[in-house]
Amino acid sequence: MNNEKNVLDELKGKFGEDITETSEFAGDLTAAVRPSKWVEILNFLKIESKDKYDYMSDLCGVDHNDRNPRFDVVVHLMSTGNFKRVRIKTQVEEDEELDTLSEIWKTANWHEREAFDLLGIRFKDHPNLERILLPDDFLGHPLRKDYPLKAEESAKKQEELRAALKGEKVEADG
Amino acid sequence: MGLIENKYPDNIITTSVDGLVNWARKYSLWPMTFGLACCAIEMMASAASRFDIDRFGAGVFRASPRQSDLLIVSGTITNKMAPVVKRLYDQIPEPKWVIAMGNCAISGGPFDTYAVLQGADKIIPVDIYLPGCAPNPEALLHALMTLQKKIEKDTIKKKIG
Amino acid sequence: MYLAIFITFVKIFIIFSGVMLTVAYLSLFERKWAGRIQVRYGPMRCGGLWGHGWLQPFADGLKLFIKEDIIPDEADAPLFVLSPIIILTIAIVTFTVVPFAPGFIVSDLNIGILFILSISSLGIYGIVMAGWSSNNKYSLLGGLRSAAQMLSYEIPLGLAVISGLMFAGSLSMVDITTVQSGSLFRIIPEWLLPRWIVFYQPVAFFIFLVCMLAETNRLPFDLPEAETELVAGFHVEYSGMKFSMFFMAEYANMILVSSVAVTLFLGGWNSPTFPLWLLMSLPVLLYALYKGIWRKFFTVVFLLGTGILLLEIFQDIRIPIFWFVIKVIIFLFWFIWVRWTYPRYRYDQLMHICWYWLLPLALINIIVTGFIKFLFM
Amino acid sequence: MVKVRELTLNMGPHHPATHGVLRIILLLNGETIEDSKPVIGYLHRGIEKIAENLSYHQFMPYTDRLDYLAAPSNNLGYVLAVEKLAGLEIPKRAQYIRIIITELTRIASHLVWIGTHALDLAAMTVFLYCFREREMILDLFEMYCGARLTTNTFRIGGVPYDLKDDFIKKTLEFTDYFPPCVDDYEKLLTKNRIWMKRTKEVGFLSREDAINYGVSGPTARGSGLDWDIRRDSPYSSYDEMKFHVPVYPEGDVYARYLVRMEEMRQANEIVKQAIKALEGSEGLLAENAPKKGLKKIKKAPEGEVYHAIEAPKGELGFYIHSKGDSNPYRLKIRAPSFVNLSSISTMIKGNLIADVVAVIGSIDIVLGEIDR
Repeated sequence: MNNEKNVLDELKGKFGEDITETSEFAGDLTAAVRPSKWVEILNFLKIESKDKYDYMSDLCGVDHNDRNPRFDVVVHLMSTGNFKRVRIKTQVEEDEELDTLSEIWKTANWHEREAFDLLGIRFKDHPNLERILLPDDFLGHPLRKDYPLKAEESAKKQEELRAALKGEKVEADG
Repeated sequence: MGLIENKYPDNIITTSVDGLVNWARKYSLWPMTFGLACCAIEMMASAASRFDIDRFGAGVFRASPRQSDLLIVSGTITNKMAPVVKRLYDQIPEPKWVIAMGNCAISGGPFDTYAVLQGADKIIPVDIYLPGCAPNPEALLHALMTLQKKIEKDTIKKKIG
Repeated sequence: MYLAIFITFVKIFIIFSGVMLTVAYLSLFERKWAGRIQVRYGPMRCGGLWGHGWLQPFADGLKLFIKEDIIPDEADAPLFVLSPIIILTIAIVTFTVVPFAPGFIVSDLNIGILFILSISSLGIYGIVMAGWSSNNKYSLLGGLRSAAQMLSYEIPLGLAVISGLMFAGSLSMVDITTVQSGSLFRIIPEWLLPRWIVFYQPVAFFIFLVCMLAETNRLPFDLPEAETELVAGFHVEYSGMKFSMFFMAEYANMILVSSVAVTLFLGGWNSPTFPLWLLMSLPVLLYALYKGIWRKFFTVVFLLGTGILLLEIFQDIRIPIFWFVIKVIIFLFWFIWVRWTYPRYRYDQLMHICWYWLLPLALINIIVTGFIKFLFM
Repeated sequence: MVKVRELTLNMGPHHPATHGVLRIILLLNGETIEDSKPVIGYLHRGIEKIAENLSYHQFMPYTDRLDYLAAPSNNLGYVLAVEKLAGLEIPKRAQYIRIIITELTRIASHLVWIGTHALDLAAMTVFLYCFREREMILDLFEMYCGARLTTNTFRIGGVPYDLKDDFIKKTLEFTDYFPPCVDDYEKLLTKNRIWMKRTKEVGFLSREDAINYGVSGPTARGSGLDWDIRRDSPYSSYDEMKFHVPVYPEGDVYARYLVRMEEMRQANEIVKQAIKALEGSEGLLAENAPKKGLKKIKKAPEGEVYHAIEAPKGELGFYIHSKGDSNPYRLKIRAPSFVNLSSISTMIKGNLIADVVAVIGSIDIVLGEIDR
């Protein structure tokens, strides 16, 4: 276990203040980082860190609608050398953009598109940030906590959103 | 409509032709190679050796909708997929039949969510509803036989109105 | 004069209905045999509970006949309608010069084989027209593929035919058959091998077999249709009757090329004049050796015994049409067997086989044949 | 003047070779692929949103419908993640039962894969042979839990039923019967010249690209990435099993084919070992679970876990963010097919249309888990 702690310690030693929180739960290591250092820290983990976390398992967003900043972006990394895993997360505000990871890992491309599609988290300099799972004419982001689950309610919500969008357009034209 | 439907009045010839026409249609239901979700696997299994849907003359899976008679809606139709299913149905030449296979195709099944169409009958007419999640191949064969019975009652005579 | 015309009409009628019936039952046979290969039954219910689906082709045919006939809005309607007609007509017209039995041929043209080659190559127009006029990208790709494929494979096919003809010495289909009844070759005694061209031209026969598959668009060369790539290829937009015409043309073509192969290489209507059982029992023996004699001993004895018995009986049958049909059926069976066994070639590989292997092989074969003929005959 | 322009070809969502409702837009030059763009989401059913609204136990059946070819594997991935969150120790016997069922699933899933892959390359008969053997495995599942396809096999904290003697007997029969069947498929395909021509040096993916794209499972092992979660970070007593992880460095369709063929054999061996280990082991449910029925997790502890297993398609991970309620606050499914599919544009670039179907077949996608 001591040995495994090294990643978090390594990060703390290297980035200090930018690592806002580290924790260990059920064997999973987690480090929360500042969004401004997002790409830099992950790049460090991939190339320079001792374990070389070169495999990105997963990226996803979590919506905390009662909190500001609203979103968590969570990345799971693995090392193909010794198969250790680490979780890095950061917080993004609703109208804020997070730097894209698709330059570092090509797999991040689709994961980020999914996070954008379902949660509305936007990524800066993403090559192709458009809806991936839902139809293009879908409005809103269904995985947000304020979006309803059921089909009927969702249809109503869609109509509301469409009306709102139309209203905005009319206003803009007028 | 097919080539000969709705053209002739009700008389002794149409009634006897009915029998022949329905017999041909009943034994030559060519399904479309169209898998949507989980049920598609059971559809494939029903074409395989243990169940062998070909015994009932329905084993010629055609990839092109133009050459098929039977649309087996095998799985969840999402809102994104719905226009495609509708279009495929429209492309099948008359007469055509639809089996809604599985709960998802009947009513959305367990997926009452923002992305799922609540039943195939919202967009296309359905002849046979086959419940199950996923229905066994035996159930699909039963649905096919039920459809064959339904076809037996069809007629080509001119419909009133 | 009138009698001759009448007889010709009767012949045409018999051959036409015979071919059509064979086409219908070939489709059923294909489904049943595919089922056999795939450990299932195939059609069982159509035509009574114990009928093994014997009415299936008629149900399919009638259904397709009365199905709605769609001409897509975007399609080029005249060409769209014309192309299935062309393909089916060509497939059937070519049977004019096929000699089923002595005297049983619609017209014994003195350029019979040339007639077949030239008419059947018109079929490409039908497929290309179908692909183009459908106004669908998949059918266009299918049409382009078939144009390239069939044109390319016609060359080795033609060369293989030529090397066969070098032995036959005539272009007439009837002459080719009669030559093989033993008037020409005197190299190998008749009791050892029948004087069929296949034994003198095995390479040409092999090339012909491969080209047969390619010309009829059957697996492993079914690229113009390629169900899993191009959905249904050139006939993707065709429905109802027009589709059934493509379907029938495919099977009619299979019968045609089989007939040509039989006439050209396997002695046509001639019955085998040698102890055929010797040849036939060879594969059985090899099978026994391969599997271990003792395990399969009784099966082998049984197979061998039945084979010898049947062939001894059949060898005395001197009815030409019988032998012709038997040989054609063997070919058709082979067609189906190959189809349900092999994967499909890729387009560039298909071309590669044709231009890099078959064509040089066919050319070399012609040269060698020429030398042999010059030296020994 | 002749104008040359590329042809845009739309493959899917209805296409016989896209294994469901995948759509790929191809930019063609002749038949060569210049560029491609996969479009997914035609089966997006909102499973992750459903999970947020259901309790941990209620969500179990939905995991069946992710990768519907290997439902027990999804069950296992999910229960392991929840157990990790709740801190449950699973009894040995339950762990062995889980291994038996999931390894049988791996065989069943690979059988469907080889069948449809061969079908895409028009070798139809292999498909029917594979389904014949698959039916035997489905019979075993039916014997165990009553369902063929959507099995809902495991429970949080253990397994619901013990294995009957009949089941063990039938399974042992199957493990003896199966290896010759694999030899049969290999006889039809492995040395078949057409098969080799169609699959060798097609759909190349280098080891670097495989890591960069996050490719996992047999697809990654076909690119020379020597990584199997069962061996490298074992779960559910896999560390007691002895098996060989096949790795081929070629990175083409043929290599992936060989990997999966060998994996079927190895899975068969694991089933045998697990049945042997089953003797004398005890316990079906976790100790703190009541005897009748399973312990309801009224409240899971607060925290977040990620647990990955080696599903037949690759790394199947469940990320659960819990706020201490009876249902997960956020559940993210890391679907192997989703990630593997994202590498397809690289694999098919410069190849022909016919290769697209070979490549799609070789990465073994299931749209249910791609779109979730």
